[in-house]
Formats: sequence, C-alpha cells, structure tokens
Amino acid sequence: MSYIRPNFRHPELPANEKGYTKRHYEGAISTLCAGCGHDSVSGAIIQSCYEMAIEPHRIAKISGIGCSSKTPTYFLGNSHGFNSVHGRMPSVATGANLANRNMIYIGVSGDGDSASIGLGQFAHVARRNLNMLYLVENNGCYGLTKGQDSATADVGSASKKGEPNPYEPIDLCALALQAGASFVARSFSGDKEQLVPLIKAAIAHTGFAFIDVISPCVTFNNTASSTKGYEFARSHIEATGKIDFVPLRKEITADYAPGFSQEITLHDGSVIHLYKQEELDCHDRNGALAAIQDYAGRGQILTGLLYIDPDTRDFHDNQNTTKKPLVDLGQSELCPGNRALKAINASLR
Amino acid sequence: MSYIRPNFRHPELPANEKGYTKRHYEGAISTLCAGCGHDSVSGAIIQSCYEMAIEPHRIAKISGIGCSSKTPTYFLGNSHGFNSVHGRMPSVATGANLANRNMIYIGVSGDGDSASIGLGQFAHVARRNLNMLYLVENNGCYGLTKGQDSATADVGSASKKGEPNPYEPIDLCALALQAGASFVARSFSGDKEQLVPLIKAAIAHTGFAFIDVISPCVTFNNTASSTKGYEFARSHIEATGKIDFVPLRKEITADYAPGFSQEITLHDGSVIHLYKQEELDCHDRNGALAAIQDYAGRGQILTGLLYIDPDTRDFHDNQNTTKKPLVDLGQSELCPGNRALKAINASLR
Amino acid sequence: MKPIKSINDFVIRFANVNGTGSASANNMFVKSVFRMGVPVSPKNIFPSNIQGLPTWYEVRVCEQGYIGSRGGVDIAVCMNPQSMAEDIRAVEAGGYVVYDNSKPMDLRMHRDDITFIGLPLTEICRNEYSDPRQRQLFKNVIYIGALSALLNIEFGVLKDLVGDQFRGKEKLIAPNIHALELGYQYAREKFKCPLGVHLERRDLVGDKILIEGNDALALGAIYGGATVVAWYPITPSTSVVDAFEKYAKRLRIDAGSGDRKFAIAQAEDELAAIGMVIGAGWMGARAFTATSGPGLSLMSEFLGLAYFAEVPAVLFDIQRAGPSTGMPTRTQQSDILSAAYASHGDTRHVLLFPADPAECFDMGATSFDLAEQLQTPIIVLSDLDLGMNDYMSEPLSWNGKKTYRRGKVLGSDQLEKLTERYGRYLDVDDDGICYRTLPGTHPSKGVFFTRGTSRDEYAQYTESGDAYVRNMERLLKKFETAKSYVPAPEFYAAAKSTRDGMIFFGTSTQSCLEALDGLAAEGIHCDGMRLRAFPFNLEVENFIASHDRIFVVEQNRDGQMRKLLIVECEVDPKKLVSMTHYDGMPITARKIVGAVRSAVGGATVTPIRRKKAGEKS
Amino acid sequence: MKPIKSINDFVIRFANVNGTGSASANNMFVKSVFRMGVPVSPKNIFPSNIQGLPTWYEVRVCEQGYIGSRGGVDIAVCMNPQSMAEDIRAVEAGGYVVYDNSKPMDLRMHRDDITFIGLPLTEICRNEYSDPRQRQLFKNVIYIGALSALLNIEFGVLKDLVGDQFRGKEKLIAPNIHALELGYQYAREKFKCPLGVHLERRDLVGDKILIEGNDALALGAIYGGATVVAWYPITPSTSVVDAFEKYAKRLRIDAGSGDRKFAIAQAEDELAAIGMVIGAGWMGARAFTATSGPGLSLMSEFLGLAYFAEVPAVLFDIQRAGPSTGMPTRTQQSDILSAAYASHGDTRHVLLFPADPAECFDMGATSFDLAEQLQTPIIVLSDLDLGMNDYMSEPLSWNGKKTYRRGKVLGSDQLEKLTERYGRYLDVDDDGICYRTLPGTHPSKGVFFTRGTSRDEYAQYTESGDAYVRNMERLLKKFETAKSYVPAPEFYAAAKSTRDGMIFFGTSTQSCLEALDGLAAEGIHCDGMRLRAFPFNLEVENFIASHDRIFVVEQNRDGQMRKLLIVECEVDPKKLVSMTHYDGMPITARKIVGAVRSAVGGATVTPIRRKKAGEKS
Ligand SMILES: Cc1ncc(C[n+]2csc(CCOP(=O)(O)OP(=O)(O)O)c2C)c(N)n1
Ligand SMILES: Cc1ncc(C[n+]2csc(CCOP(=O)(O)OP(=O)(O)O)c2C)c(N)n1
Ligand code: SF4
Ligand code: SF4
Ligand SMILES: [Mg+2]
Ligand SMILES: [Mg+2]
Repeated sequence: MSYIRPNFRHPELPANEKGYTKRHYEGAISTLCAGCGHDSVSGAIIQSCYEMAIEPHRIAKISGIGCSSKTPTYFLGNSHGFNSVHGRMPSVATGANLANRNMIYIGVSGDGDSASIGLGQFAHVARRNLNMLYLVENNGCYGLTKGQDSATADVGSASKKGEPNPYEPIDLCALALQAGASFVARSFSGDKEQLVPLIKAAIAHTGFAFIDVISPCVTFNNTASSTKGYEFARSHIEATGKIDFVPLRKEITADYAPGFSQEITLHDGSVIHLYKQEELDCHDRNGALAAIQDYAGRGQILTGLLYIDPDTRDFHDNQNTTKKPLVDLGQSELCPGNRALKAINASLR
Repeated sequence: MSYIRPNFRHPELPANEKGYTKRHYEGAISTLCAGCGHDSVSGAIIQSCYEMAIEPHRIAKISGIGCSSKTPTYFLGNSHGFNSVHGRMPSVATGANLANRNMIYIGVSGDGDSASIGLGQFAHVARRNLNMLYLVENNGCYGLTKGQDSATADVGSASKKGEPNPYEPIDLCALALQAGASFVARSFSGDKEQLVPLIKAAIAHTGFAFIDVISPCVTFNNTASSTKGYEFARSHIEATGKIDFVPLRKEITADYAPGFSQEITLHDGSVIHLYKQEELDCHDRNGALAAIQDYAGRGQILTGLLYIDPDTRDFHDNQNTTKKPLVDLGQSELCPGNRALKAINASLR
Repeated sequence: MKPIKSINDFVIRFANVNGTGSASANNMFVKSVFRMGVPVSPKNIFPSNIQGLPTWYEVRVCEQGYIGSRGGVDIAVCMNPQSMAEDIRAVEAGGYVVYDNSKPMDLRMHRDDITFIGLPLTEICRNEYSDPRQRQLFKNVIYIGALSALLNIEFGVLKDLVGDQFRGKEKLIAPNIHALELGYQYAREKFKCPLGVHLERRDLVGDKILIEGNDALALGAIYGGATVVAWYPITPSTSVVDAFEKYAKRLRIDAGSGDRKFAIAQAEDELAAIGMVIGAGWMGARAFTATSGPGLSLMSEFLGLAYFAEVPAVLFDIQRAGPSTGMPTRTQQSDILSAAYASHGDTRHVLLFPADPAECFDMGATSFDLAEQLQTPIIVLSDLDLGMNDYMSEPLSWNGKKTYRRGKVLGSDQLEKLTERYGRYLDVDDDGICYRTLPGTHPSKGVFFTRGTSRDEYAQYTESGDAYVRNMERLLKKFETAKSYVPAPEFYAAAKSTRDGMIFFGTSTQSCLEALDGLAAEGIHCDGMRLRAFPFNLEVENFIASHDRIFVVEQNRDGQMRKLLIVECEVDPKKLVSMTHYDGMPITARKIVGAVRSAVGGATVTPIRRKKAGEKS
Repeated sequence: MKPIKSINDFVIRFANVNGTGSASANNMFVKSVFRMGVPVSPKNIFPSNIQGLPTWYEVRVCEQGYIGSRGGVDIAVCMNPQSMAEDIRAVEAGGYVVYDNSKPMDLRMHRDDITFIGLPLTEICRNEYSDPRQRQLFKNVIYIGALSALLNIEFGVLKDLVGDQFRGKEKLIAPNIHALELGYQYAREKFKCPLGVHLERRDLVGDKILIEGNDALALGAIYGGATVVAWYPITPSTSVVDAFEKYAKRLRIDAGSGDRKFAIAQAEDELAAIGMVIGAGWMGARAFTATSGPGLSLMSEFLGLAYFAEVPAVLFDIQRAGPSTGMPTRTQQSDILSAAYASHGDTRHVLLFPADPAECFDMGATSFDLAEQLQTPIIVLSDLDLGMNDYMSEPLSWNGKKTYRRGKVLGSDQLEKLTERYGRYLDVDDDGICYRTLPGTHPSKGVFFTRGTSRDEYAQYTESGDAYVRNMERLLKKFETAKSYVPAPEFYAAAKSTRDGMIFFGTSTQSCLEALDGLAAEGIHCDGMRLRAFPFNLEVENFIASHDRIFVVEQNRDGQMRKLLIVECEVDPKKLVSMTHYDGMPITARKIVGAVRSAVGGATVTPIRRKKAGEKS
C-alpha cells in the first residue's frame, strides 16, 4: 500500500507533522441532541488523533447501534468506518484486526450496547487482549430508544418513567479488569484535560485498551427527582405522554486536578461525584479492582488510568500470525499448489 | 393445586419425612462417560433433595446444552425438566420463575454453556438476583463437542490437541460476585462432604445462589497440566472449612467441633454453621473477590461458601409481583372486563 | 391560479424539527377534527434520532371515511427551515403554505401557483415569552390557534382539548389557551377566514376512537390474560410494552396488597426475552415479547425450540423497513417469510395479521388462546404504520361471556383419575395436539421432560428415525388442525361479478379498500380478500381457485406473501400478480389503482415498482 | 435356507459400543476393500454422546460403483450386546452374523434363516493380554483379522495398512499384526473360508481417494486463500475447522519465521463467529465460519447485515437433523429455506450444494471468489453424511493457472487515478455490483462508511425512500447477475427421450443416480438434473420447462428445495412432485425407485413418506 502524503493544506489551520490539519480528523455534522456528552467524546477523539498525527486512513472506526454508536460518523471522516449491529462491535473489530494488524482500531460503544446485549462479546474481546481502543460512552440509559435504564444505571436512579432502578450497576471497568484487559481507564465526557491524554495513551498501547467515559444523556437523564432543570417541559411531557420536546442544552464540562474530587451536576440536577486518582499503582490488577470498589463505597466514581500492563501478548502474538498483515498475503503465499495436493491425495488411498 | 401425598412406599428404603425414598429423587440411567464428574454432582443433588425432603414435583430442573446440561435427565426423575438451548438456560429459568414463584428452581449448566455463549445471560440473571440454584459443572472444556478449551480453561493447560491455552480463565464465582449474586460458592464434584451441604444451603437461600463445581472431564480434560483434572484438582484444593446444613426442626451440631464457627441464618429460618479460617468473611463481597484472587495467585482454588447475603430482595420483590404465583391467577383476576374498557374507549375520543 | 376549494377533504402536512414539542400540538389538531365528527388519519414521519432532524406529520381529512394515506399535500405548515424548500415543492398546485414570516422568506422558494400564509410566530413568541423553552413550545400552540381560524376549527373544541390534556396540571391550561388565542386572533385579522379548504362539523365518526395499534395490542394482551412480559427495547415495538405497563398499573394491581398481577422483565437482549417467554409458557403462564425485525432474527433459534418442544409463546413483531437496521423509523411488511419459516430445519409458525387497532386488541387477546391451544409460538405481524400512528377505529370491545381457552392441559384431578401411562406426545385425539401438564401439578403423575432433541411419544430421548418421523408428521397434522383455529379471511365482494381478485392484509387494507372503490368507479371490478392468518385455510384456497387473476398487494420488495401463498396453497404463480410497495411510507390507494389499471390495460409489469430487475411475474 | 452368495456386492454392518476404539479397526476394513480395487462406501451412525452408547458402521461394497446407501444388511458384526437382538433382526434372510461366542448367545435371538459365525473374542483376548485396555482395543483388530479370512481380504493389504497407520509408532505394528493373525487363524481353522459373500481383487477405483467432505472443504478453503477462520464448535461442522488447522499447520507456515499465514479464532458463540468473518471480509481478508443449523439461526441477524452492507463472507453449514437440537448426529438437507432467506426484511442469499468431496474442495475454494465478486455472503450447504463419512471421490485437483478472483476492489493506484467522486454504491457497470475499497488503501481517496442502515450511492446515511428503493432494486439486479457467476447444474440425460425429470442435489445425488439406472432398467426413463447453486440460472428453468413431470428428491420434511424452485422460477407446483426422506439416515436408491415407480403407476402420493398430513402435492 502506498502511503502518499496529501498535498493539500489549509492556510489558516495549523498542520501536524504528518501535514494534516484538525479538519482532516473531523466528520459529518452530528445529529445528536445539542449538548449530548457523546459529541464531546467525538471532539476528544478528533483532538487525540490530530495531536498524535495519525494518518486518518490508517484508522478503522467500528461501532454497534445506539446514539453513541452513531458517533463514528461524526469524527474521522477520512477513516473507514463500520456501524455494525447492536452489541456486536467487538466481534467485527476482532475479525478486522485479525485480517489487518497494521490498522489502528477505535471501537465506540454504549452502555446498552456493551453491558446488555453485548456483554459476552465485550468480556471475550478483553480476554483475547485484542489490540484496539474500546471506548464506551456511558450514560446509564438507552438513549436512542428513548431512555430505558441500562445495566450500568445506578441503583435508585430514576429512569424517564420515574421509577427507581433496583439493580446493582455493572461496572464495565471492573469487568474489563477481570476479563484480562491490559489497559483500563475511566473518565468524563466533559473533561478533555483528562480524556484526551487517556485516549492517546490507549491508542499507543498494544493490547486491549478500555475507556469507560461517563457521558450524560441530556434528554433522558431527565428524571422526576430533578431539582432544577425544566419542570415546565417535564410536566408538559407527562401531560402529553409524548417525549417530543428536547430543550437545547450546553455540554457539561469538568476541569479538576488529580487528587481532587469534583461534584458534577447533570442536566436533570442529579449529582455525580468524580474523583481523579493521582498515585494509584496502575500495574496492580487486583489493586485497581479494590480501588474502584473502595471509591464506589464512598459514593465516588474513580477516574483516570486504573490499570496498564505495557507489555502483554495480544491476540496476534498468541496466534503467531505473520507480521505481514494477512490481507497483504498474495495467492503465491497462500495457495500451496498442486504438488502438495498430489501428496495429500496419495495419503488418502 | 392439591398436593396429594404419594401412598407408595419402598419397604427396604428409608423414607424422608415427606414419605419419599431416595429412589424417588433418582433419574434415568446416565449416558455420560464412566467416571464423569458430572454424575457425582447428580448424586449430590439427589441426596440434597432427599435429605431436605422436598416434594419432587415442587422442583423444576432447567439446563442448556452439553454433557453437564444432559444431567437433569439423570436426577430427579419425578420433577419436570427443560433441556433448552445452548447458553440460554438463565432466560428460560427467569421466565419460569416469574410465572410460578412457588417452585424450586435448579439450573444446571456447563462452563461452555455459561462462560462462553451464555456469559451475558449468566451475568444478568445474577444481577436480577433470581431465586434459584445455578450450578455450573465446570470442566474447563467443551465435553460434548470433544474437548475444545472453554473460557474457564487455565492458562497453559493443554487441550486435547495438546496446545497450551494462552488466555486468562474466566472465574465464574468472581463474575457472579460482581454481577450481584447473593450466594456464591465453589466446590469439587468428588467432595460430597462439602458439596451436599452447599447445595442444600443454596436451595434454602432466597435469591440467586451460584455454585461453581469443578467437575473433571475424564475423557478430554484429564491432561496432567490441567488444573481441572482430577489429580491436580484434588491436591490443589484447599477447603476453607466444612459446611453443615441444619434444618430448624432438629439441629445437629454435636458431631462438629465448636470454635472457628460462624452462624448464618437463612431466609427460611434454617441455619448453616461454617467451620472456617477467620479471614474469610462470608458477608463481604469485595473480600470474597480479593480472597479468590489471593488463592488464585498462589495457584490454589478456594472452595466453600465464598459469599452470602441472606437478606436480599429477589426479582419478584423488586417487581412487586403478587405472592400468589402468576400461573395461579384465573381469568376473573386477570381480565379487567367491559366496564374498564368502556372507560378507556371514552378517554380515546 | 385557482386555490383548491374543498370541505372536509384534504391533506395537511406539518413540517417540524424533531424534539421541538410539535407532536403534542399537531396531535391536538387531529383530535379537534375528530371531535368535529370528521374522519381523520394522521401519519407521523419521524427520523431515527432524538432531536434536531426534520420530522413530518401528515394528516388526511376525509369525509368519505378513507383513512389510508392519500398522497399529495394541500396545505403545508412549514416550521422547519431545513426542509422548507422541499416541503413547499411538495404542495399540489392551488394549495396553501403556512410559514413563519418573522424573517423574510427566501424568494427562490416562492411559487405563484400556491397561496402563502405568513405568521410571525418567532416574533410573537419573542414578545410574549422570556423563557426560550416556552418560546419554543408555544410557537406550536400558536400556529394551531391560527389554523383554527384558517380552517374553521371550532375554538371551543380546542379549549376542551387543552382542558383534557392538562387535567391535573391546571396551571398549564390558561397559558395554552392564551397561545391558541394569539394565533387565532392574528389569523382572523390578517386573512380572510376560513380558506377555500376548510372543515365543517359532521356526525361521521360515531363511537369510534383514535388509538395507536401498539396500545390496542397491549390492552388486548391484558384482557387476554398475559402475565409475563419479557422484551428488549426496539423501535417501533417499544410502545407495546410501555402501554402494557401503563395500563397494567391501572388494571392489574391487587386491590388489597397493591401487588402487581403481572411481571415485566426488560431483558438483556432479544434472545433472553424470547427465552423468558418460553420459560413462562412452559410453566403455564401467558407470556409475550414485542420486537421488530432484528429481534425476530435473533429469536429464531429459540422459536425453533418452541415449535419442536411445543411450548406456547406469543411474539408481537412490529415490522419496520429492513433488511438489517434498514430504515428503523419507516414502515414495511417484510418479515413474513422470516416469521413463517423462522429457525433452521423443518419449521412452520402460525402468523396473525391485524389490520386496525380493534383487531390488534382482538388478536392481542386471542393470540394467547391460540398459543395454548396449539402449543406453539404465535407471531402477530403488525407494523410501524399501524403500531405508532393514531388510527380511527371501532371502539375496543370484550365479550364478557368469552372465557380463556387454555388448550389441552391436564390438571391434578384429571391426572389423579388417569389410569394408563401418560404420554406427553401421544396424539390421543388424532388432531396432532397432545396433552401437556404443568410443573408442580401432581406429586406423582404427569411428569415429563421437555427438550429440543428428538423424543418418543412418552417424551423419552431417542435417536430412532421412526420415532423422529412420527413426531414430525404429527407436527404437520397439528399445523393442519391450526387452519380451523386461526381467524378466517374477510371478503369484500365486487358490485359486479368478476374473475379478478385482490388479496391484501394488515396496513395495506385501508388503501386497498379505497382502491377497490376507485377501480369500481372506473368499471374495473375486483373481489377483495383480506388475509388474517397463516396457515391459510380452505376459504383462502377457494377464493384463489374461483378467480383467474389475483393482485397480491403487499409492502415489501420480494412479494413475500405471494410466495407464501404459492407454496402453501400450491397455486400456479401465473395467477398471482405481485403488487409491491416498499419505500417505507404507507401504501396509497392512488398507487394501487394505477398499478391495477395498467395491469388490466395489458401491461404485466406493475408500475408501483420502478424496475422489475431480478423478478418475474 | 440359502445363504446369500455374492462377490464384491454386499452390505456389512459393524455394531459397536461408542468409545471402545472400534472406529479405527472398522476403518481399516474399509481401506482394505478400497486397496483391493473394489468400490466401497462406509456410513458412520453414531449417538450424540461420548461413551457407552450403541454405534454402527455400515459399509457398502459395490463392484458397480454405487456408493449411496443401499439399505439392508448382509453381514452383521455384532460387538454390542445392548443392540445385538435388534442388529440380528436387521439381517436379510440368507445373511451372516459374526458375534462373540465367549459367552453362549441368548437363544431367543437365534434365526435359522441366517448363518451364525461365533468368534471367542473375549476369551482369546483374556488369554493373550493382561492389560484390560489392550483386551478392549485388540478385540476389534482380531475380528478384522477373522473377516479377512471369511471375506477373502488379502492379508498383505491389511499388513500394509497397519504399517501405514502406525508409521512413527513402529513398536505398535507387530502386536497389531499379531492380533490380525489371531483372528485370521481362528476363522481359517473353524470355518469354510471364504463365505459365499466375499471380496475379489479388482481394478475399479483408479486414482480415487477416500476422504471426508469436511476435510475436502477445509483443504478447499486453504487453496482458496482463506486466512481468517472464526467458529464455534458444533457437530457435524467441527471437523471442518479441525481439518483446516491440521492442514494449515503443514501448508501455511512461513518457512523463515515459522509464523502462521492464517488465524483461527474460537469464538464465544456463533454470533461472534460470523461477526468476525464479516469484520475480516470488510478489511479485505478471505474469511469463513463453519456451523450447523442452530448456529445458522443465531447468525441470521448478521447475515442480513452482510447482505445489505454488501460485505463478503463465507459460511459452511454442515446440516444435521433439525428443528432445534433435533438429532445432532443424524443427517438432513433441511436448512435450505432458512439459508436462502436468512434474516428479517427482504433478503436472499447465494447457496452452493456440493455433492462429493471433490466438489467440496472446489466449492470450498470458489466460494471465496464468489463472496468477493458478489460482495455478499455465500452459504455452502453440506451435511453430516457428506461431511463426516469417508467418500470415494475423484482426487482433489487444483488448476495451477487459476488465479483468485477478488472482484471489484479499487487499489491505491486506481484510486489515485480516480477523477470523479467515488461512490461505494454507484452501479457503474450496470450489473448491480459496485466498487469497494479496503480500509488503509489510500490516504485521501476512496474512504466510505459501511452501515446496516439505508444510504445513498455515496454511502451517506439517508432516510429517503427513493434512495432506499434504488438500492434495494440494485441488490435484486446483483442477484440476477449472480446467476451467471454460480456453478451451473449438471445434467444426466435418460437413454430414451422422456417428459419426466428428476431434480436432486448434494448427498441425494449418489442414490438418485443409482435410482435413475434402476428405473431405466424397469423401462421408466427420467432425465436428471443436479442443482449446484442458488440462485437458479436459465438452464434450471429450461430443464423444468422442457419436462411435464419432475420429481424433486430431497432429505427434509417440507420439500424445501421444491418450494424454492416454485417461487424463484415461478413454476406451477403441479409440475413438481415432492419426494422427501428425512429420518436422519442417508436416502437410498431403493426408496427413490419405489417412490417413482408408484408415482408413475398413477399414485400421486409419494410412499417415501408415511403420511401426507398437512401437505398437498
Ligand atoms: C438487535 C437490536 N435490538 C434492539 C435495537 C434497538 N436499539 C437501538 S439503540 C439501543 C440501545 C442503545 O443504548 P446505548 O448502547 O447505551 O447507546 P446510547 O443511545 O445510550 O448512546 C437499542 C436497544 C437494535 N437496534 N437492534
Ligand atoms: C447454538 C449451539 N452452538 C453449539 C452447539 C454445540 N455444543 C453442544 S454442547 C457444547 C459445549 C458444551 O460445553 P459445556 O457447556 O462446558 O458442557 P460439557 O459438555 O463440558 O459438560 C457445544 C458447543 C449447540 N448445541 N448449540
Ligand atoms: S438521546 Fe441522549 S444520548 Fe442520544 S443523542 Fe440525545 S442526549 Fe445524546
Ligand atoms: S466427555 Fe467429559 S464431560 Fe462429557 S460425559 Fe464424558 S467425561 Fe463427562
Ligand atoms: Mg447509553
Ligand atoms: Mg464443560
């Protein structure tokens, strides 16, 4: 494959050392709700790839189905992408990666996509330590189907129906750690400060890199327990029984230093507490698990890089596949030819 | 439903206080390999139900597909059973339980059935804390399809092809703990001493009771390098203590040495006494997780009751379903009738 | 140019932006027409996103009572700058455009063969309201107010509607009525009201109701005694379960304890959902799941189990445009073959095809009778058009004398009396349907083991080819028996006797009936038959036998129902002329008439379809 | 009674216990017949368990070269007390029973119309061997030795076989030969050898080979350039992947590095397996999965995605007896409809029907050409009979000049030269097949987004009904084009010109060809056509058109291929007479002849089937 350097330049925009401006990493205009956390994540991905000066065509974007899974259309418009089926992104990514180990794989999913229908594939792709960035845009609900609780919804949090959710949330970071992921982190959609470096580290990592990004749904994380927010609209919705009114909101941002915790108020007024870890030993799998549960016990969500094993064997290493991508092998390298076949025939008489 | 006491008696065999002899709890002759660990587990189930004097017809047996999933044919021949499809036993059990909360549910599965194709259903049925005994006969391989590695196969253990397995095993107990199971234990098919009391405790428990039973596959899984192999398992199991199930009616504690004991009162009022080392506290979910990883770190398998929360809300509690089983509701209780319908029509004009 | 003049016969199309609160306002318009006694049918055309994309609400007002899509637009209410150009282009010559003239309109959009009616909505709102959200919401209410003047909607009717809508939230009533008046006044002053196209009170809707098919289906399930619901969210089926929950919380709560006489499990996926339904059916509960195409595909392994193990189950498939994710917010009738033959091996499933909400209610209930009588899955094939749009329908009615048919289930007393050995799969009555028992019924009799593997008449596992064949033959016999259990087709005889027929089902019905009238007016007479179920019974075969040429109208690409008729009734394909429509919009009488006209005119190709590539007939 | 006399024409049936090491001994018998130049065909009839249940190995020896199942047993080798009574009953009058007479036989089993040959196997072993495992294993070898005397198998041939079998384990050779001799000597002394039924050397197998279809399929995939394999274990497809791995480790290792030029992923389930295949196909690799019925059902959602998004994929479905888990170790051809129309919405898939190992090899390779040329899933429908039994087959051959057909893929140079805008779904060549690009090809050109939702010619997401219909019509056109790409049917003209025809495919072929000969001998002439692929091309339609009555022979209950022919070729059902067989055992010529005979005799029912309940034709 000939990697020709693009010769176009935007005069005004600064180009990275590969000659690409930020615009080369952007995608189509988002059709998500104004202020949706997912759009912030798309921005962070764009910035990360720009700063890392990755040639866009060397990236493959893959997703399932959901608002979150739609986002690959809204970033990296010069990279091939595959919007597959609900909950099955991991298997598509696995096949693609087996076929061409030279590409950089960015998988985007949602909490419904990964913690419900896709839970099995999520755990097994982590276990195989597939070399990819697996990013979940976690809003605790099914956005695209209008706000049902997902398996990551917090106990007691009220869904759009106003009913408290009685079930323990599934912690995807803990699950990834258990399944054998070699890079596990958590962040918040509005915290570019933290998110961008994590994404860059995850892309640089060889092996399965998982980032659980808390990404509020401005439309359906709108609960009856809301203090401020928009009662007027809400009672309108309750009265008409139609969720047809989505006021424009601004994205929620967070900016806080390591070692501190920050209280974040969501659009519905509900509050989450983030704690940005500073000196957690990132090389201790069990320690990371304990830490997560620790902070959860204190009602805090631990963010940052939770675990990394910089030198693991990825799926290809375990398979002993050729360094040359399988897609690049020609017929001469693949077809054993007639001589071998004659020998096989002989052995079958 | 009229529960008529059976009037037949086997003169020679002792009957339990419900008038059933052990034979009433047996099933068809097993077609598994001679010496298969699964048959021992069937025996343990038979003995448990006999000793607990459960009326056989009050039990429902459910399984997926596999040698392990075949076993419900070989025990409790007087109980209804459902051999469903591969990896989907949890959903069938869930529907059955929702329909009739008065039955006792025993689900039997395999490691392929639960850790591969069924991983998602396994995690979610645990999360719902469905009131059932979920027993995995874990042999680290796919017995019925002739010995491929399963997701619980140990790293480095050689499959029937003699190739070392490069992947971290999935620990179903750890997964169950994370998903929110309220009773989690591990045992060994050859150790009735430990297994029978665990099964009885699990049946007595209200909520999701999971037992991971290491059950060697004598045919495909007995390579010396496999930790699920008979010898290896034997020598490597460190029991955390004996368990003795004691129904309220006649409490027997005499034949067990006092001290190092912890008493847990189950929902049905029955009591189990644990003789165990101090450091494992069966009420600490995170502690149990840590302990598992601890022993695993030392190349050992921790057995016994790992965690129990005697006092949880099961799926029905969270759903506020009637105490009377839904299957027992008649048309008069279910059909709102014409008056209500007229009102609804009126509201639609 | 000559403005269209018509009373109680027009199509008005509201163009809005998704998520701006227009739906409830537009719905108020529809209800007001309905309450003025004039037949009305709205179609909601929405995008597969939550906010910001174009959405349309197309309302047909039709004194003759045709409620299928008409096609064409007489009045466009253009509230979405994004789609305005396109929306204006769509208006018929002589039609009207209502738009927001707070900012001057782009002149390139102007047409002089239509009438433009400008309302300064943004401006009015800016003056009236401070809160931007209120500006947004009331904008919609204001144009409804204006329309009441322009189209002669009785203002009192609107006021009552607001009252009903905000009952319990009284403080919202006044501001809404005020907003209506703002629009009403403005239109009154600025324009000659009413327009040539307008409404007049009639008494043509009788005791009919306005309801979405999914709501009716859910109510049917409640009346039919469904107690266990397992599902996974997917458009357009989600509202079935939402409605079930809403109504069950009213109608199925134990007075004393407040406990629920139902259970709803939001499953982790569709495989789990159908698994739960089968588990519940095995235990003896009436259970259902609701899904759409992708879910049906995921359920196919389990459907084969239920067919072979003979476990009752009910599946509501609210069809949408496939294949794959396709157009998730568009309608189609394209899951027919995949539902009829779902799962590997030799399988066949019972299908029901409701055509309107009243029938959704009936079939929603009777599907549980059929599932238990036939001990097999029943798949009810509705679609997005019927499921998510308000249909004018006969009121829902329940025959108080009707009792649930639980099929062949042996209770503990019957088992007690049983002398010979019980065989779960013994064809005692020679109708292919055997007697089942429910777990927990009797301590020593009637126990059996349910499995997806082959077994003998006594439910014992066997690999005997003979036993296997006996069982498979019996399943065929059961399917024969099913023909006498499922609802019969409905017939619409032509005024003149004819050798031409038309077969249709589900949401193609309204447009086909309108088309039959239209064709008759042109002297083209066809007898009509509406399919209501699969397997097809003798009446279906007779109808086909007694006509020379039959048009099969359906909303999919491949003529799936036609294929099913050909192979299941052993019909010569030449007899059945395929007429398909599948662009995701509801089929219209206009298209059907055109297609039949040219077919009768000799052309064998059907102009509904652009090309016939890759298909004969 | 008259003992059967026949040379090189008989059926011998070995009855053993699963897991006692009989398979390799019985296989030695088959190979010895083969090496004596006599056509032979074994069928392994095994239970769905691992150890302890009855298993049979039925071997047909046939000088005329018919290798389909014959039916009936001339010689029964009864090594399983459990099934002995049944096994003896199955023997034809005049036949022979070889059994272990160490213990006296139960007299109730005795028949005086057959010859009993007792071998004291247990006794011999007890005296010869101490280790019980050896006693068990050599018992099998000893009866083979006895048979070599009884049936006149050249002892030298057996010795060579042992030599080949244990090459590398030389120390096992002597004891095995000794065991053979023990049996040989005993039979020689005690009985008049050879029996009336026996073997004679011939030269009738030429350069043929003995191989299982699954091995040939796997080799085909290797030669066809498959690099990514994703699967989930399921009988009877498992051995496809086992064989792929075995051979790839020999033929696909990089000489220098020892690295693998292939990757095999044992997926967590079938959904993941097909997902991986689609991901790899999207990236540009040739990838396949192997499964059976239940897996096919689970893959149906993903198959719809691949159809609609147009991603190459290859699926080997080794069919077994359904529905559901059915009879997992029995054969059937019953996934035809579920494969052809897999997934919701309007879908259609390309199918291939291999009939023998040589064709498994060819189709195993060409399926990848077709997948890439047509940019759609290719489903190869084999079955347990072909997949897991040794078939006498033409040697596998590879045309050295053949180059992989990668279909329409734009490389970086072509993209570089591209001047106009690239449109992934532009039908440039008007054949319905568009040009795709692979990720990573070019830094600035040819990028597009793959999705299961509707999109326009430039792969942009759209909800436009017109764009959607254009795309769906093009997919139909592509399917038309496919007719000229897939392998054409094969014809077998009758000796006399006739208006009767017979259509068959896959593993029904051998028995149908034998039946055609048999019928011709009776003066009933039928032209034969063997289907090799779906969609059906013009030749298929012409064959049907040029005959008045056509028997469609298939191994399923519902006549699935017949249904497919009727709707896809628009054939009058009356023309196609269904002949089905589906008890899980391979179909025999005897049954087909009987069915045709009585059909021709006027009866329209087909006696192959017990009843016709629920089916016309
Ligand atoms: C097989 C299948 N089932 C259900 C759906 C409907 N569906 C679309 S998106 C979605 C859930 C999305 O939730 P999540 O993954 O959290 O994404 P979000 O919208 O919250 O970002 C569902 C259930 C589908 N498309 N396919
Ligand atoms: C959908 C589906 N895929 C694959 C199979 C084939 N299969 C039968 S059992 C089994 C695995 C059994 O492994 P496990 O659950 O560990 O049970 P074991 O035999 O080891 O006790 C598989 C893959 C199947 N029956 N259904
Ligand atoms: S519904 Fe929620 S998740 Fe979806 S786009 Fe809107 S805000 Fe984002
Ligand atoms: S194969 Fe293994 S698991 Fe299966 S029955 Fe035999 S010993 Fe048990
Ligand atoms: Mg979400
Ligand atoms: Mg196992």
